[in-house]
Amino acid sequence: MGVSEKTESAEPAVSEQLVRDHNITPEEYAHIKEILGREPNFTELGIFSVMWSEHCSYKNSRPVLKLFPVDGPAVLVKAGEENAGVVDIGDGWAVSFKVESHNHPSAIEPFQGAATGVGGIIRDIFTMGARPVACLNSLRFGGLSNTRARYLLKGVVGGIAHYGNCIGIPTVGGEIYFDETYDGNPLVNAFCLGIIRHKDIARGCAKGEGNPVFYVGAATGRDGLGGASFASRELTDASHEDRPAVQVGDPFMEKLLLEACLELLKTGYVIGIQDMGAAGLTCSTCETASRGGSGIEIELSEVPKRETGMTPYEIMLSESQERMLVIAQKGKEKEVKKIFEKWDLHAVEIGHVTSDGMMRVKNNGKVVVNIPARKIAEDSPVYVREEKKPAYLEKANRLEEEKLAEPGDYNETLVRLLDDPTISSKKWVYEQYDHMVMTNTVLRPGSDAAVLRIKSAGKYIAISSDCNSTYCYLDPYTGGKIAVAESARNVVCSGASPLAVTDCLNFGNPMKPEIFWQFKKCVEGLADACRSFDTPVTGGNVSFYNENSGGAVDPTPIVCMVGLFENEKHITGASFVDEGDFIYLIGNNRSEIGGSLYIKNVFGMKKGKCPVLDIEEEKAVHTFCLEAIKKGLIKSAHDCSEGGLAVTLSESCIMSARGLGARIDL
Amino acid sequence: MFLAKVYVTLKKSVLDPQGVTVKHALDSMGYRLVDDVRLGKYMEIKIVSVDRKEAETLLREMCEKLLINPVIEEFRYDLEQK
Amino acid sequence: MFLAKVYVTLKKSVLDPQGVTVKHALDSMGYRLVDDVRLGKYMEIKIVSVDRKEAETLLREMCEKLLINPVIEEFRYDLEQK
Amino acid sequence: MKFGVVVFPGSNCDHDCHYVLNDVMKVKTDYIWHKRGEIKDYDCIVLPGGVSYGDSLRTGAIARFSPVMRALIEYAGRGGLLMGICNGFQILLEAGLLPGAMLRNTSLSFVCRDVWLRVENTKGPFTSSCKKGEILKIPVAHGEGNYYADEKTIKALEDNGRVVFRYCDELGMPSKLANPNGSVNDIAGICNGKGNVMGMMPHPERCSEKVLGSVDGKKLFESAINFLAG
Repeated sequence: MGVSEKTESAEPAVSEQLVRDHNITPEEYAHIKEILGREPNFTELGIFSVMWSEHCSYKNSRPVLKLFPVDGPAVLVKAGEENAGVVDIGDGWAVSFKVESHNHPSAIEPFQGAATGVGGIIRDIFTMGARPVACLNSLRFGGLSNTRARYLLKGVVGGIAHYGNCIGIPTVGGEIYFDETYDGNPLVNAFCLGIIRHKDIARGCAKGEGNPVFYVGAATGRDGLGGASFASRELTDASHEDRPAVQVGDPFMEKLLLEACLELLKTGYVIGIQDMGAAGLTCSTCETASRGGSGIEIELSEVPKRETGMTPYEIMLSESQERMLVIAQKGKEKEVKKIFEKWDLHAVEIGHVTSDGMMRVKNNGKVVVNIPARKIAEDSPVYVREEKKPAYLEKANRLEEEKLAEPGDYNETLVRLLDDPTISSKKWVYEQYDHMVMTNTVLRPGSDAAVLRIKSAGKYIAISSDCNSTYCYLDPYTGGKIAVAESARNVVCSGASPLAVTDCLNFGNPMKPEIFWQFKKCVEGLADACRSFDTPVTGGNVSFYNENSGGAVDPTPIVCMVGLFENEKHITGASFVDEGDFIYLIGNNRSEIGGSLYIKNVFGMKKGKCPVLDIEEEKAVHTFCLEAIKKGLIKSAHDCSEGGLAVTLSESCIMSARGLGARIDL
Repeated sequence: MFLAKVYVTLKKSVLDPQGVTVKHALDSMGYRLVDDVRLGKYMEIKIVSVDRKEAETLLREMCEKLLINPVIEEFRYDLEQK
Repeated sequence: MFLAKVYVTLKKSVLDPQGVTVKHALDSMGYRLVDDVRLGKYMEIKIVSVDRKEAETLLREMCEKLLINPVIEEFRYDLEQK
Repeated sequence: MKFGVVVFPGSNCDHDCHYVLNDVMKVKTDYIWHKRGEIKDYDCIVLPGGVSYGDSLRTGAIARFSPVMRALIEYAGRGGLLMGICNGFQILLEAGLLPGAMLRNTSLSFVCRDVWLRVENTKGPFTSSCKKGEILKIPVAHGEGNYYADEKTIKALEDNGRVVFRYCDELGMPSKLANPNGSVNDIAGICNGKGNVMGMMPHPERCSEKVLGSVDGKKLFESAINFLAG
């Protein structure tokens, strides 16, 4: 059945220019015509453009992402299968977690950009049927001497606090780095973790012909139109004019949506559920149909709208927040509506599941979109990009250490390092986040890893988030390995054993061979380390085109690791406890200052060889540390990272309740 | 001395979640005749100047530079000589 | 249809921390001629009615019952027929 | 003995309060949905913290028009014990069950950290098991906890011993730094004339178990239980 040529509002004809404006290459356009067997109309072109953007299809990164280890005895839902991965933690309980980026919207409007980033990742978790219990965030900003960076920092922290505090999910940890490389292009990566019983895991699939398809949550408006394809374009000075309607988050609405969806899932009437993230209604309809191996038909006139005169193109691509697609059992429509009415939410039947495998969209009865669901969701083009070792590396790795004068006054140098915003205390930030709601926070922000109890399961977990982008700039492969090793070290220092990982890969423009080389090398490093530590990757996010007028940001693969405690008694803090305790350094302290914050602060250089990482030695350190903790020999443990040994010791002193000191014999 | 009254509202295309919640509240209290509610900011700024033109230029500059977020807000003002 | 514009300000006796902070910020940006800043809420409410008196009574009632907290706030309004 | 925890759209600490009462203090506790019109056979009711109605307009402004509030005002009139925590305190103020109002924190930002409170009055049901002048370490988490009332109201509160908690430093002394929001007279919690209705900004339910680092909050719940047991 073809598509009616005439639609009421005269939609623009699909011209070559229009195809280019939608970032679709001539080859991709030919592939579209082959799939449809005809020319696409304007709305279908918009749908292909957003579904085949890098943000949704990972067309440039998918071949490289295959390097990640994704299997493991504890993995219940693998990376790529659903909205978020799920990992077993024993006794029929599991955790679902993921980290995602919202960099480009935050560069335009920091408060709402960060807030909607938090809202989006929370939806990905409760769409799996899990009760969200913790959020973390990894942030990167330009140098604080630059007023724009200060404005972005204030807005992003404000947005995260607003959303998390209002929805009542504790923000229990994270990290913030400041470096000139991020001027104009901040990184805002939001992590969320939820708790679920194995039997309650929900799937995002549309199955069973005739089953009703419900649209639940906020009404649709012209928010962030084309947000997904927008994220796949660089942020240059021009983009300040190219401001699509900004997405605004409504945490109060999401709290109602969260409670209503979890209540609905308990009834067993739900066949499939998916949140409307980037690409909104488009992505949720074709992905659920594709996963279910079925078709889906929706009627746009039924979709609740906030603005008048919206065209099919706008409705299908709108990125209004706090909306979900729910596929329910036929005959249970009344029960579904009753639950959402209790929470004062829209729950409108907008269509039903079909068996012809098509994603069919009607507007007042007239078919406006007719696309094979599986083909658009899974047959996106895949590219193997050209890679080239960057020229900067050779010069950057050369550092004549002998030419660097020793510090005149070591104390002054240490104070200077402790004053670096990347190292100094982030209390003024996390005290704006409610990090105690849900009364599960055992180790509060500021320690190596956040430690939470899970009342219902009687278990304890640790979560850490790490990445040193300077190491990744100097040596992407080793930098990638170190990101995983450091995240694991933080989990181990808290007394938990590493379980699984999610990552957010923030890089520049993949079309530039040097950037793609950085990306591939980083992923190879991450993958090798994950294999060594037996921590599979359960999902995550790739964010390309993080560039500004100065070029690409340093490679920033954020690694969030989740660990599990055997016993509550193993929980270990990072601050010194009692006078007279002995201090041990576990592992080799090689004299390496390449890429260190020391030479950046004192000599203003981002140079030198990236520190060596011997994986076997690293694993030995972890095993030793965990065993010592389990034997009750360890009172506190803190990992050596930015700033080195001196800073690590200072932090353990500063954080101690009674202002303890330390005496060290080098 | 001039008294500037600045009225800041969200741009039409930007969702106003608080306005929506207040409208629902008024509905549930029985005020059915309310068609729409939009919440914004109101500022009163005293400017020490005798020249209206100077006060106005200053006001516009302060709004564009600090008081307004041009991405999601728009503003209008009254300027009264006191 | 009437458009009500409501201007809500804190009572004089109540310290306005926001206003003080904004004034300092403007000072630090070099706007020395700013003598005082007070921040409040601005609300636009569309009321479906043809009779000004009815619209006005409704507006006053909504303000006194929900929109304003008489302990700390005072308000004035304009009512325009659209 | 039966306790109730009221749930508004946007309440976040309802589960936390229910857990402490039901699972830690082992007292039978129900959730009370905000649309319920009448309240019978409850010995003590808690209005939990959270962000009811997304704090639209003013914190607690809209919640006060929920059907349950009419029943609560009548319940309080009969002398029923009613404790408002954080957003719950703001709702009691908006409903006129307690005098005064909340302004934004003078720092203009949300604050979540431990604070010290001095117990000023131990006659009421919620502090009867505490000692006068005792210092408790309890966390706060709010953006609008800067308590305000006109001089006449403040005088009435102070003269009639209706200030229940005051922010102080570790040693119990008043200090500007220790006051997290700029509240007049460092007021952190007040009660009504009869003492059966109390509102406080800090969260006792967040420090009623050793694993969370402090059990000072438990004393308030113990007081209420001992008071009711008579």
